[in-house]
Amino acid sequence: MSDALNIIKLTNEQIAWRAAQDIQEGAYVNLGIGFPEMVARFQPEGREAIFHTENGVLGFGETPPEGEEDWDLINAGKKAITLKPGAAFFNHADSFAMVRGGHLDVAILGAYQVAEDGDLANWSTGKGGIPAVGGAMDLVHGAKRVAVITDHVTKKGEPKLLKRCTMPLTGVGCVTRVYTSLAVVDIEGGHFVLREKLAAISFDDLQAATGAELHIEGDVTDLVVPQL
Amino acid sequence: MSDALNIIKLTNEQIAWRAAQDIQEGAYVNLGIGFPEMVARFQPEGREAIFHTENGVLGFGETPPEGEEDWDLINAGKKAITLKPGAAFFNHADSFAMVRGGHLDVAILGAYQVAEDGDLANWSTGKGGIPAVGGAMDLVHGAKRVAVITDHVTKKGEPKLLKRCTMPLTGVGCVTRVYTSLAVVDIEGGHFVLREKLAAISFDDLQAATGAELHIEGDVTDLVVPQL
Amino acid sequence: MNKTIASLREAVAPIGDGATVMIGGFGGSGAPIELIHALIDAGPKNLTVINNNAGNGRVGLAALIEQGMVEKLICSFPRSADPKVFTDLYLAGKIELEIVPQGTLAERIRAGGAGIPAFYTPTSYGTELADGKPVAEFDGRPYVQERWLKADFALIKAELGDTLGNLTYRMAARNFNPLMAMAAAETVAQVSGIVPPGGIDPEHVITPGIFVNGVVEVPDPKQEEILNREGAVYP
Amino acid sequence: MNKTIASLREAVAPIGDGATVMIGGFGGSGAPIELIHALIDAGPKNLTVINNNAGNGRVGLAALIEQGMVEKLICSFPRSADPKVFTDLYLAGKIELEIVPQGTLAERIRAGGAGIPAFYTPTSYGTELADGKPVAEFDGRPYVQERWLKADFALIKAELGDTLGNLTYRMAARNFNPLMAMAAAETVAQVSGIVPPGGIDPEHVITPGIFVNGVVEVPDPKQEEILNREGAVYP
Repeated sequence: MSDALNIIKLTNEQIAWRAAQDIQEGAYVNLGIGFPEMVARFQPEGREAIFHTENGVLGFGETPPEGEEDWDLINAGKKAITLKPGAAFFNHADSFAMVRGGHLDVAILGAYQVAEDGDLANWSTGKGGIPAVGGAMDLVHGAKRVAVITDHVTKKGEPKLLKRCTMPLTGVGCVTRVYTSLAVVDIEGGHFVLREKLAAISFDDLQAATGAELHIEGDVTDLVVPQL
Repeated sequence: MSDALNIIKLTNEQIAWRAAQDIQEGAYVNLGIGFPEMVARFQPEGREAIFHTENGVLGFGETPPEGEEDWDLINAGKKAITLKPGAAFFNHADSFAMVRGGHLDVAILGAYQVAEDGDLANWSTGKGGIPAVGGAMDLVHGAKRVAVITDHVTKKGEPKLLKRCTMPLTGVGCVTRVYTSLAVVDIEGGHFVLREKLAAISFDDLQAATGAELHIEGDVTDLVVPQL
Repeated sequence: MNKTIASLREAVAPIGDGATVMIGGFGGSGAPIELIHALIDAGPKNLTVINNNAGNGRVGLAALIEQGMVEKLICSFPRSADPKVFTDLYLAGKIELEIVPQGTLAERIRAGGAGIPAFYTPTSYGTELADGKPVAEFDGRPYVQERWLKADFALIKAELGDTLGNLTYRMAARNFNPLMAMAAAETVAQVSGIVPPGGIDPEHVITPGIFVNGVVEVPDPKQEEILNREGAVYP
Repeated sequence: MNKTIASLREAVAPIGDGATVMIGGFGGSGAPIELIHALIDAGPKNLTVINNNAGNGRVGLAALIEQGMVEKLICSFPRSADPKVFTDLYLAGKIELEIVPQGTLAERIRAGGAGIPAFYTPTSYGTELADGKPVAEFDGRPYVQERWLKADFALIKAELGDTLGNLTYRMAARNFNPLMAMAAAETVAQVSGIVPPGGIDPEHVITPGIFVNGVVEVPDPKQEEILNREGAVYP
């Protein structure tokens, strides 16, 4: 099953592309460090979004060419960034006032696990090692819409969409949409509601790769993404 | 008694002068609106103090000449001010962070009543009319040292230094020194401690004009101020 | 993305009866007189207004109050050189008043903008303004619990704005304006000039555009203090 | 009044054993590398350090930790490209760690500077980081109570400073620095240049001098990121 999935699954770029399509004109967006940062690359032409980074920049742009980095101008992942016209700098308290105060339209985060009640686990596997939370716990309770991008299953093929998270929680009841390598799933009323799935996978196979019941309300459309 | 006091009492200018002598080099100072604003005029030569006003200015200077006011540059009493080199503007939350966070060295306020336990009443006579508190309640719990300047008695000759305030409180146990028209009185351990008095008034007469016991600890020196 | 609003009339049009409106300024400095006058022209009723003061003379906030449009005022200091409009209505029992210490008012507004539903402050402890509020002790000292303040709308005055809503202010006219911008569902700023993105140095932005929904240009704004010295009355 | 401190050595001299020290910066941006290295030279022990991270490589905060001077670290994210120094000590049980969500860390520091002993935040509700903390409901939603953070000293990095302690910052190097300046009993800023009063436009001051006790000039400060790429080790 896992091998079969690996053939049809979307790449991370394709998952990021799909998530980017839902970002509205004029939206203020925070992208979690790592994989979610990729979403910015797929912002649709002609739709302007303004990107926020926790460490005090609004309106940043692309990665600078190597050798042209200014290490006072970085994002939350500590990667060098550039500014777009109309950017602003501010301190960390003001930055999280934006987050916690509900001023961001969307936060897109990675996940270890997402539960059908909207709980998210993405900061600690709970297995020892060094705990490190960063801004994730603030983001999940701040943005107007919290979405997750993730492979649908773990590297071992186990479901990441579950009835309940087993790893330490990042936030309770906070996620409303999950973009996976196989599907787009909303969380509504304590349930996973399937919105889009790859044409190449049957509902039953998708359900088998999911740790909680997938509800259907209205149409399920094909999840279609370009080659990237 | 009241008439006799009126002959010897310090003027408001002289009370303000005396209070100004205790402001240390480099002190950050907030002066309450009205009478306390006068203290700034008597800052000793060569001793630099930096004045804070609640509405978001640090480092302001004298009143501008009439006709040269800029009404975007005012103090908490809504009077026009000027800037000294090294001034800064900030918003109201940052301004009261300075106040509440204990960053001011001294706040000098007016008073209706001061009690021997350090309670202050200076915002409402409690007799109806329009209540208006402004920043007084913040200042009394913020500055490292809260001093009061006041006539020693009311216009009717009644004591303003009392065992307990009878008017609505501004703050509890907050005042540590009172500069009056007759004396300088510290508040320590729930008592008024007399530090300085006019030579022209006897201890007994001063006590009679005071609504709570005046303690003596160590020397009582003459309260000497220049003609102003 | 362009947050420019073409007219003052359009800027205040969404404000309906019963709305809670934060109005920037400390006395006349930073008071968005032109937006307030446009609001008077629009005429919504039963407003709750949050401002540090209660107006002065017969323009701006005082005029808004005089028109009977304000049901409740939340402020720290409803006295001024000429507070007659407010005073008369208040003494006649025709306007509700909530007095908040100035620093607590500022912090409650910031808390509203920052997603902090409640906080503790030493301010007002032991006074009648703390009546009915929870008290707690931290490190042996008593503190009063205060709640956030939010609003449906904020009308503020800034100096420069860009089309993305980034703002600067002019001297002490900054005061409550940046805080109110954060705490309202919809914030409109009147600015002396609108510049394109990049027209304000990112280091000098005081209110980042994320807090601002619209900017309307008022190239030569009136100062309440000067209007009152001229004896102006609005409308 | 002149807050200039002549040398880095003098700037850190008051920091004794057991002190709580806030150190500005987010990763390498805004990290006061030269002040940290001066602190290493001074050598106080059993420090509690508050920073967003846990250092990177073998310079700056990582070097301070490597010298065994840090007993406890309060931070949000002790991972980095090369967190080996911290990781080894932590796994050996030789350094205490308090993990605080980043926004809560920033707000706790601001609260310390603003005289707010406690506040409520939605952040961490229902997670293990809220264990043992009071929870309260406001408007039907649960929040966690968090306490202020203060320090004996703050070591921060700014761009320009005047002799009264007014500061500006450079781009995203601002981050925690202005907050820490507020929350420490004694704040020292290393600045790229010291100017006389009036050398910074009052509109552009980010940290007003009231929050700053001393400024020390480091004309060409090192960047942690660049030092690490060069494989630098301190001392």
